[in-house]
Amino acid sequence: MSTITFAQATLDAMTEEMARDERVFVMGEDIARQGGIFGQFKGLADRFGTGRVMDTPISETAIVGACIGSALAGMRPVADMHFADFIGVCFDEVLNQMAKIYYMFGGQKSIPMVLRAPDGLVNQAAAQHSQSLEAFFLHIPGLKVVAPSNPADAKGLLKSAIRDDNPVIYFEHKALFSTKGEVPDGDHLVPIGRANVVRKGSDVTLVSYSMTMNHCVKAAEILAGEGIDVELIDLRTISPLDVGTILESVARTTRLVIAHEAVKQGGVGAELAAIVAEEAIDCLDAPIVRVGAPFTPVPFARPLERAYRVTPEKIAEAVRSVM
Amino acid sequence: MSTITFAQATLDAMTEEMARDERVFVMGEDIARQGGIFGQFKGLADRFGTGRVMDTPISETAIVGACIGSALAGMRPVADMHFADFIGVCFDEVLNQMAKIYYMFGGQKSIPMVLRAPDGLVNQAAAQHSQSLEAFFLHIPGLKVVAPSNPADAKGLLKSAIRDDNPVIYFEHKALFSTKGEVPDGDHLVPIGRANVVRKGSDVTLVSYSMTMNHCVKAAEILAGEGIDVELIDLRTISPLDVGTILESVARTTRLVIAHEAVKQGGVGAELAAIVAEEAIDCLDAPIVRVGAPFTPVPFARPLERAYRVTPEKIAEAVRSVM
Amino acid sequence: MCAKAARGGEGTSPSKYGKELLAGFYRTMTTIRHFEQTVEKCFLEGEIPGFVHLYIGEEAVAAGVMANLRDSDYIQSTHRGHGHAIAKGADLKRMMAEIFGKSTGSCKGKGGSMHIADFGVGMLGANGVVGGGFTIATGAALAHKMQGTDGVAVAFFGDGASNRGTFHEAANMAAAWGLPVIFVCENNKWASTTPYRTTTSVDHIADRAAGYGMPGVVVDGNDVFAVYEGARSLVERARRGEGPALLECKTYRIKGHFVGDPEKYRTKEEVRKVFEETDPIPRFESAVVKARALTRKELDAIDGEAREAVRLALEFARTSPEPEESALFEGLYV
Amino acid sequence: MCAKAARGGEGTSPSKYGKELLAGFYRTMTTIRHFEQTVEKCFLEGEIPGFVHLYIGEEAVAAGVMANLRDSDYIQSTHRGHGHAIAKGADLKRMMAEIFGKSTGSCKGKGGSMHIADFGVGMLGANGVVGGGFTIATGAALAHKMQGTDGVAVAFFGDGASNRGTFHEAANMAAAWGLPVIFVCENNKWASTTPYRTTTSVDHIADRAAGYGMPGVVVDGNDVFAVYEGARSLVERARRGEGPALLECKTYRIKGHFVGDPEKYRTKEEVRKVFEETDPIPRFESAVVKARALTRKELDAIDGEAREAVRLALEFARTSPEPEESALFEGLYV
Ligand SMILES: Cc1ncc(C[n+]2csc(CCOP(=O)(O)OP(=O)(O)O)c2C)c(N)n1
Ligand SMILES: Cc1ncc(C[n+]2csc(CCOP(=O)(O)OP(=O)(O)O)c2C)c(N)n1
Ligand SMILES: [Mg+2]
Ligand SMILES: [Mg+2]
Repeated sequence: MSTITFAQATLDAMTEEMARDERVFVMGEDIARQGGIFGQFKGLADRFGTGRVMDTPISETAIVGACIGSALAGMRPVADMHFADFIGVCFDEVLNQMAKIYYMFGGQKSIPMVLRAPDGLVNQAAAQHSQSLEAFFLHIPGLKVVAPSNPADAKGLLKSAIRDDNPVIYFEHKALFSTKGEVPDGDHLVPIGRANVVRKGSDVTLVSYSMTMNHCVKAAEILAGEGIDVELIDLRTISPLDVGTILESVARTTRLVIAHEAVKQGGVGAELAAIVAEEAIDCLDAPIVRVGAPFTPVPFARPLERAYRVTPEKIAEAVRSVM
Repeated sequence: MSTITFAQATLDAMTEEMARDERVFVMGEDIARQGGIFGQFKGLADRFGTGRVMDTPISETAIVGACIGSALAGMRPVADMHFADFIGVCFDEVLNQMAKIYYMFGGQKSIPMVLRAPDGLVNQAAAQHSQSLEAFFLHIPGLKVVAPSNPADAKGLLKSAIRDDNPVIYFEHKALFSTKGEVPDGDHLVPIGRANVVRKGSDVTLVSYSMTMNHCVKAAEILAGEGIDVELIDLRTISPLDVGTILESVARTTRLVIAHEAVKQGGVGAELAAIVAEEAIDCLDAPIVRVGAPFTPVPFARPLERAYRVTPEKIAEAVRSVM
Repeated sequence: MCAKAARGGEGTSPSKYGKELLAGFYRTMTTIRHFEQTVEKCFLEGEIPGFVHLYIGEEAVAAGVMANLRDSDYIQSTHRGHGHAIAKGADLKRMMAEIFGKSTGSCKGKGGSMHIADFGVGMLGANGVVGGGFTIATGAALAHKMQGTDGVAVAFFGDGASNRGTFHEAANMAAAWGLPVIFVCENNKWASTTPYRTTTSVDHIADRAAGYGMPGVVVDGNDVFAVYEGARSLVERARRGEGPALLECKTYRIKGHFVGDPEKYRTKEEVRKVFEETDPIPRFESAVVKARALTRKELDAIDGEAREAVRLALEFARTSPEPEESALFEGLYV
Repeated sequence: MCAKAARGGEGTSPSKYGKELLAGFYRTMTTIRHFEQTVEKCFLEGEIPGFVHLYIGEEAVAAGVMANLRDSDYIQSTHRGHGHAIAKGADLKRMMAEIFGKSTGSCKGKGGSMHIADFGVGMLGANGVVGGGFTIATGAALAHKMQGTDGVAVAFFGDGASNRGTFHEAANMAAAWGLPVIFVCENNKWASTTPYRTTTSVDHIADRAAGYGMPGVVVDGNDVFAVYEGARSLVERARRGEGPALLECKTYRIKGHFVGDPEKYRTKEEVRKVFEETDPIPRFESAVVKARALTRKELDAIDGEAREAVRLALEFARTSPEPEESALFEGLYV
């Protein structure tokens, strides 16, 4: 075990996987010379050279398309999106090429590719630099989608994503990069598709992922003080969903709250709520409550962004509402 | 009243609105010379000239971007996406510009623009020409999203969309274009944001929209023969959702089934189910069941596409499962 | 490099080529022609579903370009992909079966005409998204470079596709990084119902190459020799590590945009005239016969074989089973 | 049109211009400089949140281009938008308040620096998406054409943005349709941490204009006269209905990419040297003084006014209230 930052954990994952498999490489804007906007690629080019750590033009369609093409030709590319907000620029490449090639061409070749997408609120970055867009990709067959909440999962999921033969979108919350945590030494892998019960509890199931997990941990502490025993599940993988773990928990707690930073309407919480309402409604003793961002773009000004945020208090309040 | 095709209904809407307001114009691929792939623009260029009905380059980002720019400069553009599948090409323009400009710039100018997107399964067109992608846009604040199921609504919603000062995405199912129905004469408007109770019923609420409504009507007939009295709601607008109409219905029927052609996971049905599980779970006497496409790209071969489809039988079966 | 697009390969005499190459040109072109005529017929008779775009009249482009490529080179095709696949050596039977939606198809019936592909011979797929292939081919070229081979990749694209932003991003990236990719434009004068020049701001798409610092060459796309020579120098250049290039092949879309297109935007007369004057197959035939490079008899033999191969492919497709419904759920993830 | 990018406007003497124009150049440049220095200071002291990109050292571009525009002309800006907004006549107070996130800001505090905008004077917004503005400006130009005015639109963009596909789609559409839009490239040698030439395949972005059949002109972007003259001919041309053009202004990004950038990718020395040699403001000052077109005193008076205007803007911003939380839910739909 060592205590490192989330950024360092992803860097260790990259370093280990690039050392292990020379087909692995990475491209993106400002990752070689600068080492990534959040330091998440620091020193990687020094170690592996700019032939495997490439600064690209500002050409997101070419970045994703070229990664796809290189994968078809035997490579295992990692692409950095700079900010997840720009994934719309190459959305066709993700939706119609990356996600579909394996199935549509009858399994001739899969796309072992990772798209890293730093997302979420940080620093009052406003409408075009603060979004959490993972829900789109839950709706696209052929993709896997992960969103770690801590350094250990960051490393383990990134390594698993790089080794996965399918395309994986790896959402990494910008506010997490500088957070620290214990990470197992050595070849630490976290399986894609497996949620993590972070806190056992008997009164209510609280499901979240990414940065919002930290708010949920705080909410659970607040609630524990009020005598509410929260079972807290870190989804970790958004697609495919670990339905089993959630249903098992809800069956015991009979209550479900889901929290995420993304806009509530049409978010990942909708799918989770719908699954439970379809598969386990008889277990439920309360409405399924979702906590998510309001239905507006992310505003800039301090009080507006504050009001926009999903906080431990809002989550705790939602949990209280179902007790 | 006159009986016309869905394509003709949209054409009438365009013609009336372009005659009424000279700021309205339309651009897209193959709409002037050809009149649209589905005949939905037939003769429009003859009537209004190629200055207002423009054949564009194959440049979806320029189409949407130029419409946005013209809207900022006082026009009321309509853009044709050719196939909804290509909306990924200009996804950034939709997500980060069209949807956000009004809010992000503090209300200085809204974008009165309509993006027409022919979607859905027709003709074994396979993975990149058959998709129903409306769920993405439910998750984007600032957009309105409509999806008519019949010629009357097609006309009324398109006219309302053109007159709306906000950006509207207008999904029109490719298989609907040739279908016929009665359309009120004159200035027929259908309000955006209002669902339509197509069939009153007492046993179960069945919600759908677009082409799948037709399958639901058939399913309701089959079920009526079995003594199951379906209340059938045509959503018509996907964002903002008409939550009131659905909750009111579910409160009476105590059962909810949702059907759409799009992939089930992360589809519009998820949001509807989640809303009801949050707001009206106490009313429910059964699980909320969703019928949607399986989690795969759309396959080409006949038996595969057939198996992929949401059919009246599958819908009826889902309804039976909650009785 | 910044000068106007060069013109290449015109007026080459067939006699300078070996028989094998010439026979190859002819076999490719005539196979494509028979294949496409068969597909058209079967589509019109209702045997083939979906959208089908024919390559008839443009055979010289695929034949001329692909004669420069190896199995280990990659191509990215378009929605009009049958000709590219055949020229790259894809299996005819599995192609036809795919177009028929049969389980024996190269994509197991999941793709159809618009997604015809045969990765085994480096044919990385037709693409239903116009302009979807530029960046993918660029990535395949990048892989060649990273792997230290002298392989190349070719991105085929239409005049209409030239206006997609992906062209620009791929061209710049390829040029900035010196990648071995050739962008081959099939300027067939039409993008669906829209005449080339009404939506494209320049006469020659090859004129855009200079803006990336890469060579841009225009050839007569209905002259297989011109295409071959034009592609040859650019492919060799790319193999030597000298970077990407653009080859514009001037041709004409003889058939409707897709099978079933009512074609109201042009006259039958216009099309008939162009076809009579420029059909690449009789042009090739008379050139080689005149130069005594191949005899009529030799040509007929090749044509007969091509016809027979297509017949067998059709039989294979017709007699192959459709996929089981359960296949719908197979092959989404590895 | 297909020749190499032309060079324009060099070596113009200040004395040929009227005092008003010269004073205008100076006022714009010095206002931008004071504004940006104030923003930098306030950001570093923690008064301004978010991402802020400064225009320092590039003032001559905005001043030179905008001197050719009317209120009814449109501009689309970039993430580095303060200078464009000021030059287009945006209200300084409401700008500064916006950057501070105050309710009195031009976007009511919802946008911030990266979304600075003042539609009332035709400034259609900074854009957090690099390359997001090309097509929007093209659309504004289309509107001018449809409305029968002789108005124009200008799309500002960086060297890095030149590689976005949106550039290509907008340039082709504008050229094919003959739209009155000028694409103004601010080639400041850096895209964030990446030097221009490592990711862009040509020396001059203006060389790409020929590929669209539009003029491409390169000027010294730190010489306001050169920019003014270069823009003038292209704007006039566009007003006459002769279509789009590309103007490349060679300049240099003096400050870090954003305020707070550690700038590890270049030396302070390099930057200092360029700034000393090319700073557009002293260059302008000595040129006009030498030509006796404006006196030191006149310049100082203008500079003093600019400084005062910025001071008032700062005071306005500081004393303005933050928005109420309830404003979060206002203004999503009309
Ligand atoms: C991104 C995208 N936009 C539009 C279409 C619809 N479409 C299919 S083929 C075509 C015309 C293509 O013209 P061109 O590139 O010249 O190729 P050609 O058909 O002439 O071979 C269009 C508009 C598409 N498939 N993809
Ligand atoms: C589509 C997109 N990709 C990446 C970014 C991140 N980004 C912001 S500014 C910038 C560099 C822009 O360089 P340039 O266009 O030369 O403008 P400059 O900053 O030099 O004025 C980058 C990469 C972005 N905002 N949008
Ligand atoms: Mg064409
Ligand atoms: Mg720059």
